[in-house]
Amino acid sequence: MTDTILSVQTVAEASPGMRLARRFLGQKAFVIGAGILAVIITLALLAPLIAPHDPYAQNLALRNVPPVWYAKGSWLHPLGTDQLGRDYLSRVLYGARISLLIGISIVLISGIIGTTLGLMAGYFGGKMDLLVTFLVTTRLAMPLILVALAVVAMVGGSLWIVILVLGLLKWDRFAVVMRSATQQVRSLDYVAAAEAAGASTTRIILREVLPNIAPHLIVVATLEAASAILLEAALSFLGLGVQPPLPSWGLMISEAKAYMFFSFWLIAIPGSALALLIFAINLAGDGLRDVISPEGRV
Amino acid sequence: MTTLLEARDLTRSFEVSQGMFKARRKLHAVNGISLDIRKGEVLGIVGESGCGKSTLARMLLGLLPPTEGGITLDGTDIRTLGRKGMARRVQPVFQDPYSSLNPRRIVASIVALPLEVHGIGTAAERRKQALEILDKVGLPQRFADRYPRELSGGQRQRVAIARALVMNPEVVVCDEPTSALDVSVQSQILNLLMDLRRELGLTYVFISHNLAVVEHIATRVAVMYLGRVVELAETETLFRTPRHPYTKALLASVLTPEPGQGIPETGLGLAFPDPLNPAPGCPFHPRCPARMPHCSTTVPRLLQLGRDAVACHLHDPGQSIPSTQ
Amino acid sequence: APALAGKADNTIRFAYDQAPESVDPFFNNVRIGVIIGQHVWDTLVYRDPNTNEYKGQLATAWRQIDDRTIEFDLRQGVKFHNGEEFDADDVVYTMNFISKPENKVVTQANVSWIEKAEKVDKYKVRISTKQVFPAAIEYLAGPVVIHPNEYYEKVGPKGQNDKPVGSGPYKVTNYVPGKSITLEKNADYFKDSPKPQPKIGKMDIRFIPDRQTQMAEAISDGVDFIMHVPKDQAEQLEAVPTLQVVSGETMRIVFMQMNTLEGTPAPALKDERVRKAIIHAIDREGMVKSIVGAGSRVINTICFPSQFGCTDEGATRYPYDPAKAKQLLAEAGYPNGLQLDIVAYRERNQTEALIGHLQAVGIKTNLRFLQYAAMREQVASNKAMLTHQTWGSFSVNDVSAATSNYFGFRSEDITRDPQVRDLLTKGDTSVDPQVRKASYREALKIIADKAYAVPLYSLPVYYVATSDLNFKAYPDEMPRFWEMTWK
Amino acid sequence: MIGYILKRLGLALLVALAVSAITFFLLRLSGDVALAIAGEGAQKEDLDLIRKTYGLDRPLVVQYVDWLWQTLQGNFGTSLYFKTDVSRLVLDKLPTTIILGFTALGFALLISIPLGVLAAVYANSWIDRLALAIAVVGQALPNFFFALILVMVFSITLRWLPVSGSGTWLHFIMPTIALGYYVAPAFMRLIRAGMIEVLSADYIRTARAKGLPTHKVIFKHALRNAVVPVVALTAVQLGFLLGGSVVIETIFALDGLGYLAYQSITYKDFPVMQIIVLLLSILYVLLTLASDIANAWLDPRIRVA
Amino acid sequence: MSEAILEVGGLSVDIATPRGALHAVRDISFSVKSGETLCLVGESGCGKSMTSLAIMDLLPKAATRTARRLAFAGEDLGKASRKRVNALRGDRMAMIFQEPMTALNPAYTIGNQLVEAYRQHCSASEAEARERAVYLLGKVGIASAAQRLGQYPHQLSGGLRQRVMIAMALMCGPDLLIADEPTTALDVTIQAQILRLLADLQRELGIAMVLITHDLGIVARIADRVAVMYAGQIVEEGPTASLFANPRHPYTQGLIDCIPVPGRTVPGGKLGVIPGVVPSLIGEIRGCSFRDRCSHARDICAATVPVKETEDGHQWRCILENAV
Ligand SMILES: Nc1ncnc2c1ncn2[C@@H]1O[C@H](COP(=O)(O)OP(=O)(O)OP(=O)(O)O)[C@@H](O)[C@H]1O
Ligand SMILES: Nc1ncnc2c1ncn2[C@@H]1O[C@H](COP(=O)(O)OP(=O)(O)OP(=O)(O)O)[C@@H](O)[C@H]1O
Ligand SMILES: [Mg+2]
Ligand SMILES: [Mg+2]
Repeated sequence: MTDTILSVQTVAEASPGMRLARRFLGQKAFVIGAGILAVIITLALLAPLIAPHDPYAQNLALRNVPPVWYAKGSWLHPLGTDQLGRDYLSRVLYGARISLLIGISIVLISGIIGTTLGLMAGYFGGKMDLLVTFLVTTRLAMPLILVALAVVAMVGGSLWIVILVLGLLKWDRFAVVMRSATQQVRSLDYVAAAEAAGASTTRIILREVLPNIAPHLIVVATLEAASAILLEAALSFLGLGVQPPLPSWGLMISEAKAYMFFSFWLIAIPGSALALLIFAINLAGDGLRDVISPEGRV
Repeated sequence: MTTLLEARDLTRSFEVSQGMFKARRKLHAVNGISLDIRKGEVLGIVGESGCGKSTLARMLLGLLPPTEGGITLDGTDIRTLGRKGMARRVQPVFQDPYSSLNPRRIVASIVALPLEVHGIGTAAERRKQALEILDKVGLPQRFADRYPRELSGGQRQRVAIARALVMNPEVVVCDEPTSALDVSVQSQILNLLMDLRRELGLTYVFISHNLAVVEHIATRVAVMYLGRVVELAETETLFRTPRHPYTKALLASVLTPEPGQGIPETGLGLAFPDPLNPAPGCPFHPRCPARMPHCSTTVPRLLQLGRDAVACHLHDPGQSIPSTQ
Repeated sequence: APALAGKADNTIRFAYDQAPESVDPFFNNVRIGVIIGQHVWDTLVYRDPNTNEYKGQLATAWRQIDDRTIEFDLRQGVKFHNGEEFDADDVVYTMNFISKPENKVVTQANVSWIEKAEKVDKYKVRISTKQVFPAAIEYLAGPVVIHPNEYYEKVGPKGQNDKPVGSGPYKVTNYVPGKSITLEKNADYFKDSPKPQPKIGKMDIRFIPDRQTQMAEAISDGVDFIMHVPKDQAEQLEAVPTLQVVSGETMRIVFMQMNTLEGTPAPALKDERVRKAIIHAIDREGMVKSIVGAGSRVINTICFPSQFGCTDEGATRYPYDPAKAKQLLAEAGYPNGLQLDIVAYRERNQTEALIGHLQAVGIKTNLRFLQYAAMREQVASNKAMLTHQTWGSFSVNDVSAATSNYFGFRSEDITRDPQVRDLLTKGDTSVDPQVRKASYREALKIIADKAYAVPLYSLPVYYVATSDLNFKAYPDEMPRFWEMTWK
Repeated sequence: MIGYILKRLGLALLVALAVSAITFFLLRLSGDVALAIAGEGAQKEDLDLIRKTYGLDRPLVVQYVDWLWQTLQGNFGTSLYFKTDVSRLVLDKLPTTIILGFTALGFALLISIPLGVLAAVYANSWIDRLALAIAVVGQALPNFFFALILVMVFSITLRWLPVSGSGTWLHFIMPTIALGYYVAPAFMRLIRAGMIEVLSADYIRTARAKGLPTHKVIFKHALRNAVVPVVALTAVQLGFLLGGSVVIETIFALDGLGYLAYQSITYKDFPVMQIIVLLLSILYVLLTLASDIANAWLDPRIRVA
Repeated sequence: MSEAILEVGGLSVDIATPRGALHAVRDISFSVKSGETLCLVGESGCGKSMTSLAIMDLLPKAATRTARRLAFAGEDLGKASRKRVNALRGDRMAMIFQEPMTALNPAYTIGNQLVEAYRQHCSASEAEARERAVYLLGKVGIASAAQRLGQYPHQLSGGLRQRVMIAMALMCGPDLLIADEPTTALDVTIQAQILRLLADLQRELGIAMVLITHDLGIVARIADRVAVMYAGQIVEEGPTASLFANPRHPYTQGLIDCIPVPGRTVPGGKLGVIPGVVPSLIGEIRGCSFRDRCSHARDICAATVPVKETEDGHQWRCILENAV
């Protein structure tokens, strides 16, 4: 608290937004992570413009062409072609869209479920808290991969099924974090002050509590997006995720693993792309967390 | 003076768990308190940490439902007033100026919140009103668009006071409004509170553990110990002729900046008040230098002595016969 | 550790990607089950894989008594692995056991034709069929193995699975469900069996689900024998000096179904032009050449050419012709193409290639890759549009085991042409080979002319083995370890 | 204490019940068991027969109650696919998975505790950055991809380790690494964060003010307190490892529960799936109970004399 | 009077922050003799704790200490090795912290924590150490001390914990005791008890004590000498009686004025105030740091302000000769 009093004059120089920006930019990890992420997102958005070929167009005469840096490679297919003669670069570019779509959609679904549950539990406490805690325990007790695999195996894999199943299963972290964050905020006096000002419960939750736990929400969302993308890749790897010919990176790894002993680049390219994406998201998420709560790099 | 806010047999208990392996226990944070707060007065409430001051304050504000007993405002049960009804007449100022302001709102929006909730005026009007009240509490216009983290503790507390006053309430419940502040800032806030009271005819409930401050600001003082009021008196009377041994000990413990007086001996034992395991009989008896045998068996009642009241066997001859059990 | 095994201690280590649900051949329907079954058990009749000629195995001779009854003379002096002697009781017990539906034999299609068996004397039995069933000998030479009656009666199918006992060239010495099974040479294997006396002492069969793990094991000399290696990988493994790659055609055919039933989710498929467009769109030769691989051939009718009754004589052929396909689609009212679902369950890379070809003529497909059962459910409940199917006929060398399954109004049939059904039924239940052939030919021709399905190609199988091994591939996907030797 | 444990066991039971019900209905609603049992080429009559013999023609709730009743009696049913007792099948595979789970956990702790402590003690130094880099990279590599690379390097190229199987301890090395490295970063971060927090605690200053040598301050006063949340995480992560071994066991054909789970999923072997999920959920709840008790043992504030 | 046990000359503490160096303590000097109690008083954030931590060499990593002289019993702490400092800490110089709730390690019994330092410094056996712990617990007024040794901190009340902290500080018989706001977290009645105990022990054992507080009431009652800190500097220092009777610095005067004192201030009346807020300590600070809150400020206050002194050792840093 001493800090705050003393900083009065110094802070007056910069606007809050500026200072926040400065704090973010001071975070090397965040800058790197967000930078890579921005590049990947741009490439994904621009895929239709920059992809040299139709990612679905196959050419059985030009199968498994190695990337350009191999002796047999050519600039026609800078990253080579896959087992059906499809341009690998184009597929990787389009794959970014799918991975991002998966990450974002799953986080949206699970985030809405988890945040709602967490807010209710944290704000109302008592029986509601018991109920939500029980739900979370139950959810945590269910082996996620197993249940996801089983359901996808039964219903049949497809992009939206995978998103739906994982979205409905992955809300636990949101609920847990939002619950404790809400509990914390709930006990603060400004909530009591809003109550004393006559504000309704809904209003307090939406206007006083939610904005203050939003930073945690964003951090969880980034990290969960990374884990969702990985999870989808694992499902696809086991053949129970997204279906061909969609160029999901997990699926590409799964298809390429057949060639890994002799055409390593086929698995290395989507594998590194995936690792890079996860790396960037985690780095950005970490940085975000450091900016928000510099002490706890959990 | 007319009674504005009245508490009858107010009790509040909490279920608390003490570690995983122990059963949850009942903690009586406030235990059968009856108080009347009269229009225009400043009722000081003092007591040690954990004696239930804040719990009482929250109940008076209608933020916490009592487990037993009730509160009336001008004769109507506050439960029938509803949250909004209460908000127009009773407002809080909390202890910690750091957690009592929403860090994501600018000052003007914090102060205008009650207006917004009650749908008073347009956004522009509300802002204007907020600026006026900010001016009144001594915060210039330029602070209106700042975030709380850009303010000092004293400035924040001014914002909190402005928020409490924007609806023109009758009663302001101040829960240790200065204990988080440095003395130099404390005096600013105390002066401000006194000025506002004079100007607006406010009634204060002023909670503090600092007796010097209470003596300075209050017209009447209630001394609390472990959830009960042990003494209630006009300020002057209380400080001149304290009746309860605990009040005496409290007064003795006040260290005024007078060199050479040394540290007083309070006469209190080493026992410490534990709200979870209150002593049987008079809750203060384990520490009381004047305890008598029946103090450990019989709970003293709050004895009315003229306009004052005290809960101590020393002053209650009618109860001097111990109820043996 | 990988080092100690293989030729040195006369053990062949064989990895397969799927564990059989049960070792008892009647209680599994997977290839590895058939392979284990043929090594641990014997059948009454043996079909020589080289000449396709039937030879006596547990039977020495047989004769048709009437349309529905065959009499077998049984071999004397054969012993099961537990010492139990083989005689007519074993045959009668086995036949009667498997033919009763309440015994829940998994491979119903293989046994449902059996009515009963009767003992004539100790070494003579009669087996009767429910209907006239010309393919009976073929089945008796394949999936219908003979169990030891005393042991089986005692332990039941569960015990037979836990500790399997047969009369075949190998006996089971260790079985961990889902993990591995070890077979050892049966030193007392009867000399006159058409299966030669085994040379390889031990077979260590491990179930490794991941094909890359299998390949890694093969490369690092962790296993000696793997099969069903995809073409591309097999070709790559050829470069490894310690390995040999052998490919062979199998009886498994690959085709696509098109749902033309009432209430089909894809009404467009009811238009013959659309169906023909689909066939024209697919470059079957190209796929065979670059994806499917050596040992595969393009088929024009929905059956495997070596099967009795299978022919493409007179059936319409649809060459690869995307332009024609587009034109047919336009004629049918789909100048801008159309969108269809396709369900599939194996050979995913081939499905992808099919999808690519269809996309090229404007047919967008949405793949639903399912487990076999789920796919069947889609088909049976009239929810499928296109299917990418394969069918191995249980290695039964007769059209009744193939075409009839998909066009005989069974639940797999999503075209349901009564004319075709009647012709197939006639073929299935007639005794005269000429009558049978004629009816099948007629049925196959209608299927082709009306483009009810897309015949694609036969599926080859690639075996990768240590180069020390002498072995030969047969079209029935049956590696015969009893005849293999070390180099 | 006893009361608390009983209460927790009751909760465990409730959770197990909920998990079993959810998975039961989820799985039954998303596919047809009879078809799964029947396999390739089965006809309508076969399906009807199967439905009848397996009782699949009854309402789902009845099937669930029946299943639950049987399970409670210790009758876990027969594997649809392997035709053997589910209990035997699961018991056979359980040790492998438990061993793998613990070795992976041990591996994770072995690398994360020293790294976490170092990173905290030398916070914001290059050691910290390195540890963080290891953590972030570790979490970014999909474990199946990492497992395949391990195979490439150690089995194909170097030929040091067997690719698959569970015969000797050598078989466990790669699966242990592949599985363990993925959870190590979580531990490392937690230990780091815990240590940083604890190192700035007042009682650490007290210890230093007493003139204690640094190693005593770090290992006696700090680590002991920082390790408390790690215990809680251990339970969760062990549960995660057990569940997550599906992928790894499948790749390494390690004959454990995860592989069995994968098989049962591909074969739609409901009885086995149900029991594995149930078992893992019970294990999870018991693990959290155990970790709470361990926590209490470590943290006298909870233990209470 | 005996030798100065602690000499501080020109001590500064700078803390690296993202916004630049924060000058938490700026060139302060004082000394404490055996048996003497010096109180450092000042408002929150003025650098009191940093001063005490700098003496004990317990500063946070981001902070750096510079001093012309920092000597304990004549020994230069600035040049002492880490080992030597460790040997002095807890043995001859001890410290009590503000928060009795968090200053004890929750994971170990108080017995364990009490004997630790003693065994470290005095190479005593466990039994001897325990005996001494029991003796000292008795001394700080804890009954049935032997049983208490087996208890964990959370089982004690705040007052008891602070007593344990005091006993712990006394284990090795220190020459210097630094107490950083030892009673701020306690209730007033308990505060009085603890302060009394400290004062008694200090007198009895003849220890030099540096007591840090923001409460002028405590200062008045316990200190021999007082140093008033403002924004990292000592603005006024002198014998207690003289300083309270005759505060020379406007800040000291302001502080005294803003406390309500029963009898002296009018109930409900106006209290004295110090307008404005404490300046930022980041960046270079020139001249009197109090000048923008001071009613006596003049232009020359922006230049370096001289220290004035009277004969009885009363010093102040102001252009004014006397309090107004
Ligand atoms: N929500 C709660 N749950 C459980 N116990 C509570 C709760 N709120 C207060 N208490 C307990 O009730 C008692 C009285 O608390 P209260 O906050 O009213 O005391 P206080 O007099 O305001 O103390 P302080 O001076 O420390 O603010 C304390 O023992 C406290 O621990
Ligand atoms: N770790 C730190 N990092 C940055 N600044 C710090 C740190 N610790 C203290 N400070 C700053 O150093 C200055 C002096 O702090 P110090 O703790 O000595 O004040 P204090 O007088 O003890 O205050 P209090 O009465 O609040 O304990 C303050 O401005 C504070 O904000
Ligand atoms: Mg309070
Ligand atoms: Mg301090």
